This record gives sequence, structure tokens and C-alpha cells, in this order.
Amino acid sequence: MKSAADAIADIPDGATIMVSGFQGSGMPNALLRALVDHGAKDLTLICNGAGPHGTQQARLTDAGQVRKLICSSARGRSDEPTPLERLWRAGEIALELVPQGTFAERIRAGGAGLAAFYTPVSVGTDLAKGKEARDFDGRTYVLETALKADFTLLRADRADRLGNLGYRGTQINFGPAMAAAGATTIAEVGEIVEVGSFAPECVQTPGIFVDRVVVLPDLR
Amino acid sequence: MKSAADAIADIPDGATIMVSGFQGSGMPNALLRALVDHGAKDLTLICNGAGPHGTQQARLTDAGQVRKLICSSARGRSDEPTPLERLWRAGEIALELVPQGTFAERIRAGGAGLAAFYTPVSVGTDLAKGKEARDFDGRTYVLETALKADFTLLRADRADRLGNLGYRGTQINFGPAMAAAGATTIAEVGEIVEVGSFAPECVQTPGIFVDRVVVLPDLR
Amino acid sequence: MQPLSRTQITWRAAQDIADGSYVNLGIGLPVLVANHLPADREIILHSENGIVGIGPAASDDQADPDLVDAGGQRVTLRPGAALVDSAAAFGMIVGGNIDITLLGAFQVASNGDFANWDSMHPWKGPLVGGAMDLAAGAREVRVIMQHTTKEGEPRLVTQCSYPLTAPGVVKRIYTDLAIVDVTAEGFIAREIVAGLTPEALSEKTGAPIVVASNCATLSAPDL
Amino acid sequence: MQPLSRTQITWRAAQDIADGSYVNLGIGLPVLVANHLPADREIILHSENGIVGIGPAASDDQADPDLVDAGGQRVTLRPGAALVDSAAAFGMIVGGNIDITLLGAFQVASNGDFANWDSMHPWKGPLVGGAMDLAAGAREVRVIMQHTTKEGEPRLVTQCSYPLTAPGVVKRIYTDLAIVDVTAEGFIAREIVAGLTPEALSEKTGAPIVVASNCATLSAPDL
Repeated sequence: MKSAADAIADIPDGATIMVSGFQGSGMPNALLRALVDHGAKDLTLICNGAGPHGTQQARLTDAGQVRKLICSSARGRSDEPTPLERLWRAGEIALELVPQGTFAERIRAGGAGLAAFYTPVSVGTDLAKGKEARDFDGRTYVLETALKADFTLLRADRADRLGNLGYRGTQINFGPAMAAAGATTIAEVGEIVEVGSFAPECVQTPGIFVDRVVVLPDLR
Repeated sequence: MKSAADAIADIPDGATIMVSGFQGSGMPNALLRALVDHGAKDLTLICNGAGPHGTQQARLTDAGQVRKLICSSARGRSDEPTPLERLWRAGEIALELVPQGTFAERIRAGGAGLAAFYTPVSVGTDLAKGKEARDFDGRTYVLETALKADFTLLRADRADRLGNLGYRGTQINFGPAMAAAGATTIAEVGEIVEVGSFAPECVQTPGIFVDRVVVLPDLR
Repeated sequence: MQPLSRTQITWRAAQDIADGSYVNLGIGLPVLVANHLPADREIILHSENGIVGIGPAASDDQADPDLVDAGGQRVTLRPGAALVDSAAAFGMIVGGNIDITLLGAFQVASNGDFANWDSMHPWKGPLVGGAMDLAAGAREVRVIMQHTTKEGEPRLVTQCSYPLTAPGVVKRIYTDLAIVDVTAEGFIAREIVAGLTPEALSEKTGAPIVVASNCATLSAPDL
Repeated sequence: MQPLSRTQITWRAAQDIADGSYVNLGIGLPVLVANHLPADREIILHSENGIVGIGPAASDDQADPDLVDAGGQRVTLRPGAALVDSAAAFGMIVGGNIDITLLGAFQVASNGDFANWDSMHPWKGPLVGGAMDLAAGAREVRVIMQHTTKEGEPRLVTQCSYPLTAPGVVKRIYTDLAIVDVTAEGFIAREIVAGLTPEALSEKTGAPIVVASNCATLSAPDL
């Protein structure tokens, strides 16, 4: 793919999109910027946290392109409500708050073809309300459903022609799980490396999960 | 740990034991040999396949130490019944046959603290009989419960002092999932390497899952 | 009438695999398809014990007991291969990332049901392996098998008498006599070996089978 | 009466972490415990965004935006560290491989319930992060917090008024005034700062609290 704009050009209104990244590391900012410019709306966004003010992710939600946000944090850091907090209070964006590990596991389940699983996390809390609870071997678990997406956007450090990905440090976070759970997975990377550059036992995201790669050398 | 015998000395009668390995690769033969000598009985063995005649794993089942085998294959290769097939027909060993991917996923779920999950695999077959079926988004899934073990025995290529493990080629198979699902995980390896030898992004089984390591240099 | 040899069946099945496909080949006849993949296509072979990108079979001096495929054969890796653990490898299968799986079978029914795991042997232990995972998870299931049993009984049937591997998943069958698609209307023959009449094909098939109007001749090079 | 400073509380909590432990430190006060781990113990710090083996905080010239902990702080790795993805990192937590988690809290109840995620703020968006996963999954949950709110309200209570993070999981609480164990019989003070009477402690505690017969003096070096 020549550009981020090309890579996301076919994302339609109403699409469900996963976006990797944690505390800024691994955020696909070039793809997100292109998505803001593209203007697709009524999106369901699956991303661990709301982006701090000024980030590409915050621009996407602030622009009203997101109808629903599934995340483990939607809290701004400022003393005033963020645009997202205002949209949420006004009922213009729906929030589904999920414990971060359950969030990761729901995505992992989606990628692995499972429909749902029982986890002990959130049992006895407000976040378990309305969810099916069930005892196994004397402990209570809640049912959580898998998450899948039409598109996954992620950032990695480098890719080969087969789509194998390597990440820098903590860039990895939700990348491998989301790559597997997205019907179309789009990676932005800093570099294309030769096929054979990755040690076979050290391919963090195998190319089988990756559909499009955008090279943005200034990322590195 | 000095020896395989020391490493498995506290396995009691009635224990549930996971054993990694696939088509001979990654089988912890030294630990299995020690377990035969140790003599623990009434074991529940969770291992992908029955071992071919003459292997350490076959010695364990042939010796009558195993009460129940959970696996995806219990078929011998010879024209005559194997000792395991005879024990099974005589009702002296119970078999729970599981599709291999469901087998891997149940172990992975056990390691990740989940109780159960819904998978589309085996729906409409004899192996789904008696299992809870449930529809999600118009497709039918069956409920499969997690597998955990008191002890996991596995083979890897090398370990560092922290228990980080590296595997050769297809040795890896069930190793990472079983390492996580075993309350006590014991690895036999060919070599101890310096702490820091593993690239952080390429630790196939992090040491957090590994309790004991036996070094058997003649494995390499 | 000249049925295809086993090798020719695998050759023919290989020609239908599109460039860029991720493919899992079952144990037995299907794994031989790897020997006939068109050289100008990039087809990536997956093995459920953790390989994405199997290379050619290992020569004697390459053979490594720690580099085996799902059938235990010693293999090599192609450049760019990945080695993952079994849970991840099956996650790829059940998660819908395998474009095509080619499997052997005892029987395929005209509604796409098929049976390949339980031979109902009187004393052998049970064996399912990864068959049900592949059958339920792969985007497309194709079967390679002889058209009839050694005793001449049809393997293409209205209803499987062997225990099912999965219901309603088979899309195409490669046999020594024909290429048969499994459709909402039942079996449709797309190619038939030269000299086999539609009537003779029907006799060897245990369910209604329609010969497509554009049915071609099933042939393969001498191999 | 001399309450411990925030730094001293974290120092004291660090002294109770056994050699060989895998530990996850929550955002805020708990993460400062890392600065006081006894040098003669091998304690491995885990971060839910994928680090097993956090090293010292990064200096300005080491700081790498792609090497951050769960709080977003730039960190280093200790030798032998592993970097994994979030699903694997939380698998370690929920799978019971974290020996101890130290978390902040608004309130802890005498039955072990605690609340640390929902401040019931009138307009702020919700935030749960990994708190519930750590609370439900870690083998032992310890809390670090001030004994009372800025307004002097007890944070150790009979029943949490804030929404729970998990029921019945807290085993020990480190405050500026005391170390309190949560037992089947309720709160038991194990250490109290010098000059604080049992009566004064009870006044600052919103639930019955027993002072252990062998209760020691809670103290820490000047830090």
C-alpha cells in the first residue's frame, strides 16, 4: 500500500474498528489521521483507552465519527470534560467499559474463533451486572462474549513482504490479538525487511493475520 | 534440580499431569522415565497422543500408572492392540477424546484462569454429545471446560536461571500452554544459558510459569 | 476409462489452489498435494503443530526430529516461516485464517457432511487429531479420496454411515474419477475422466449426482 | 504521633515482599514500592501491558516511548525480561501467576471488599483499566492508602460506599498509621505508629479493629 489513505479508503460508515496501542506506544497514528480525513462515521471503536487530547484517536472521537467506544478507560486527564466526555454525557457516544484483561481476552477469543468464555474477573462488581454468572468448581465466573472487527489498525516496527510483524518494546500490547480478530488487518510500520529476516520462532504477529502494510519510514 | 528423579519426586498418586510433545518432538522423556521409576499411580494424564510402543510415555500407560488419559489420539500403529488399547477395552483406563485444537484451547484457558469457553468445533458430531450447545449470532457452539494440572512436564531446548525457556523448531507445540496451566511446571532442557541470552520479545515461555528445570546436556 | 492415480489426484487438487492462499493439508493423500503446487503461485502451508510456511520435505541430511509436520514427517521451513505453539496454530484454524483445508475422508454426503475420523474399528483406540478443528474452522473444506472403497462401495453418499467429522462443510471432492462440487442441489460433477459415462459415474456414486452442462475432462499428466 | 510519609509507606510495603516473588504494582502510590525493594531479594515486576521484569525507571537519555509501564512511565528492562502481548500478560494475572499485587484504594471493608476504580465523579468518563483483573487474579491483594481521606473520613470501613473492584480479596493494608490485616474476624492491626493509641486508631477506622497482642511499632527510615 502506498499511503495510509489508500489503506483505509474502503472503511465504510458503520464499520467496527479495532485500534491497538497503550499509553501512546503502538498507536497507528498515521492510519488514524487518514481515517479522520476519510470521514467514515457511525463507527464502533474498540480501543483500550480514549486518546488524550490532541492525539489522532481523540480527533476521531471528537469529530463525532464514533457511535460506540468499547474500552477500559474513557477518562480525560484535564480538569474540564474532554470532548469525548461531553459527547458521552450528551448521549451521542455510547461507552462499553470492560476490565482491561477481559478486553484483551475478548479480542483474543474473537481471533481464535470462540464465541464466549467464563472469567472470574468483575464478579461481584457493577461491571458484571446483567451478565450471566455461573459456578464452576465452586467459584463464580461471568460470561463474556468475543470481540471481532471489520478492520484492525495497528502500528508495528517492521514487516516483511509476507506481512510478518515485529514490534519495538511495549508497542506489542493489543497488536497480536487485534491482528487475529480483524477481518481486514492494516499495519503501519517503519520499515520493510527482507523475507527471512525474522527468526521463525520470533514472529510476533505472523503474516497470516495481516492484510495490508503501509510503510512510513519517519515512524522509526 | 540435579536430576529428573529429584524433579518429579513429590508427584503423588492421583495427580493430574500434563505432558507436552507432538510426534516425538518436545516429549520430556527423561522426566517420563523418572516418573515410571517413581511409580506414582492413579494418574490423570493430559497428553495429545498415546505414545508409540517403546516410548517413555507408553511405558507409563502400559505400567498401569494412568487411570485416565485426556488426548486427541489413543490409537496404536500396529496390527495388534497396544497395551493401552487393551487396558482401555478392559475398562482399566478411561479415555477422554478431545479434538486437538479444543485440547490446546482448554489447556490455554486453564492457564489463563478461565473456566470454560464456547467453540464451534465438534458441533454436530459424536464428540459434542452430552455437551451444552448454545447459539451465538446464529451459529452453534459447544461449551468446553478448561484443563489444569498439578504438574506439567515438558522439554525445551534451553533455559536461563529465571526459568525462561526456548524451544527448537516444533518442540514448542503444547509447551507454552501447559507451562501456564500446571501448578508446578517442570522443564527438562539441554542447556542453561546466561540470564540476558534471550531477546525479551522472543521468550517463548516466560520463567513466571516455570518452577523447576532439569539440565540434561545429552538432549541436545 | 482411466482413473487418476493417487498422485494424479493430488496434482489435480493442487492446480485449484489460488495464489496467496494459506492451506492446511491433512495427513495421508492430502499432504502429497504439496509436491504439485504450481511454482508461480505463493501458497503458504500451515501445520497445526505450529508451522506457518512449511518448505519442501527434508532430505536425509536435513531431517530434524524437532522440525516435523502434523503427520510426523520431517520438513523444512520456507523463508519467512513462523513457528508458534499449538494453541496459536489452532487459533489460526478455528479463527478462520486458513483459506483451504484438503482432507481425506471415508465418506462425504451430498449435504456436505463428511466422516474421516472414526473408522469404527473393533479394537483400535480412538483418534480424532485436528480433523474436527480444521473441518469447523477452515474457510473452505475440500476432500481428496477414492471414489469408492476397495470393495466398490460408494464413498459419496446421501448420508454418512460413519460418525461425522463436521456437518455440511465440504465444498469440493477430488476423486480418481471426478471432481464433484457439493451444492445446495447436491453433488454436481465438474470434471469426469475420459471414457466414464454419466450413468457409470452414477452407479459408483451413492447419491444423486448431476453432470454439469459444461463438465470437462478430468486429466492429469503422467506422474 | 508521627504518621508515615507516602514514601515511607511504600518503603514499608516493600519490606514484606518475599524473595522470588512476581509482583504487579498498581498506578499511583504502589508503583513507588519499586524504589525500595530490598537489594538482596530477586523480585520480578510485572506490568499488564506486557512486561515481565521491569528494571529501574528510565533516565532521560534512556527514556523510550515504546518502553512504558502500565502507568505510562518510561522504564527499562531487567536482564532476563520478557515482552509479551496484553492477552498473555493478563493471562498471567488471571491465571494466578502474580504472587502479590499492591494496589491503591478509596476504601477497604473489613470483609476484604475494596473499591478503587469508580470515584463517582459527576462528569468524568469511566476508567477501570486492569484493576479488576489484578484484584480477581493475583494470589494476594495488598492495598496501600492513607488511613483517612483528606477530610478525615475513614477509608477502612464495614462496607464500601464506592463501587467494588472485587469482593473479599484484600489481605493486608498499608497506611500512614498502621499495617492492618483483613481476617475472618475483621481488621487486625499488626503495626501502629508510635504515639497512636488503640483508641485513637479506632476513631480513625470505620469498622471494628483489633490491635494484635504482639502489635509492633510501625516505623520506617527517613526517606
